[in-house]
Amino acid sequence: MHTLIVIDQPPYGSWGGRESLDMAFSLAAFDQPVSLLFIDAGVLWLKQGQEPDGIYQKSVERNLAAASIFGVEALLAEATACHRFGLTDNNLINGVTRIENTGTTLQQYQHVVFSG
Amino acid sequence: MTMVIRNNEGFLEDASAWTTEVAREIASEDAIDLSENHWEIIMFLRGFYKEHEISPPSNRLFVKAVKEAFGEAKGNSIYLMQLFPGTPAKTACRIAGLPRPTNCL
Amino acid sequence: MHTLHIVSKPPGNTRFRECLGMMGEQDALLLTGNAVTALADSTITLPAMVYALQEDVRARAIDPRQDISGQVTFDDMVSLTIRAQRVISW
Amino acid sequence: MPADIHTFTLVITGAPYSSQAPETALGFARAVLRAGHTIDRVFLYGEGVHLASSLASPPSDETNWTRAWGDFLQEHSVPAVACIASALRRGLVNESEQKRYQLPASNLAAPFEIAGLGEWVESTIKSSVQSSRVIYFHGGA
Repeated sequence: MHTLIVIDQPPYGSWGGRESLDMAFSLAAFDQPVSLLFIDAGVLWLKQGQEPDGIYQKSVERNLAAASIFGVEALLAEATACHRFGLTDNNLINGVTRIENTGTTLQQYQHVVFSG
Repeated sequence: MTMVIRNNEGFLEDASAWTTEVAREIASEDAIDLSENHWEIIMFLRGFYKEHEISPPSNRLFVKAVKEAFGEAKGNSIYLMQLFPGTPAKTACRIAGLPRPTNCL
Repeated sequence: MHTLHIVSKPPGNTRFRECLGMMGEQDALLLTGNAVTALADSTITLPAMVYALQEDVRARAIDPRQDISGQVTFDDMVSLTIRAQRVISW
Repeated sequence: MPADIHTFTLVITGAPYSSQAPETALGFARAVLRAGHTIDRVFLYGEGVHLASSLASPPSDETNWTRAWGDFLQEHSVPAVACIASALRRGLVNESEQKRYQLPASNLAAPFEIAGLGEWVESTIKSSVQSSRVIYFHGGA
């Protein structure tokens, strides 16, 4: 059963997205198929060049780059949200698939989860 | 003996205090004599941490990360268990001077 | 019913809008907690199959709209989660 | 076991007093058992771990959600687990974590326990069976 974990909160302002990532990593640890879907302001997780030193946090951009190593199958992003927040081929991190119809994507997963 | 501050489980309090000498000392407490094979994994883990700002959060993910980097022969729990007895991810992080894993899984 | 979408956030929360936007035609919506305030908000267009948790509606003295499918008890909520092929909490 | 008996795992991610998640979940949990179904586990994640704090002391004429949940869990022998990573960050520890991290006190209310996300993964795997459900109770802000 493939799990889709949805992140709709921008990075750094709350811990919710990181806890979504922990959920994805633990499913992957047990070889359970899992993908991440970024919607709304959550797509800002996927922007290159994050420098969170000044707010004393670790870079979610760097954390996220470990996802494929751990076995997270796909990083999906809502295309309209990417457009809205100015994410293009030039500033999107590697390995992200933009999807046009998130509703259709959502239908394909038996287990759709928000971390909070 | 180099004086570095460690927590009650032997992890460095200050990651920048890590040297290869410190690594040897920590390893010797677990009766591990660091070989080339150990150093390969230790330096890999340190590189992984630098790149991703996290250690693999569980043993299983530690094995996966090593497998991704070095292939099946080294990316398996038996090999890593032999090098780093106990809980390999924890033992290896301790020797590599990385933070104590959160026991997340 | 294909999917039961359980929403606990008020209509002003982006999560509420996302849920409505992604619902399929065979899906049902269950409003709980602050989400029941959507019933009192005349600017919100709700889908065909809407349920609201009775306790939360009563607590907030909300007059149910004519177009709503029904108020449900916790017992009904359990049945809904079983009838649905899957459940998504927003 | 009859075919129409379902097993539920409840995941609570909203904290008491800052959300209604623990109360909605408790109402749901009671209804699950009333209908003859079972609850294999309650999992507290993120802000939800605050429900397991033994130090919450609301005025006597308000519901103490930690106690209400504790009584329910004990009466029906339902195990409840707070995610260790969420709990440690938010200052919620049992005696063994108190010792490990050399903290001045522990504050995990009985009968809650602390464990890893592996417990949630296990419930997730089980829920691929038709008669099993994982239901999430999020905050409502």
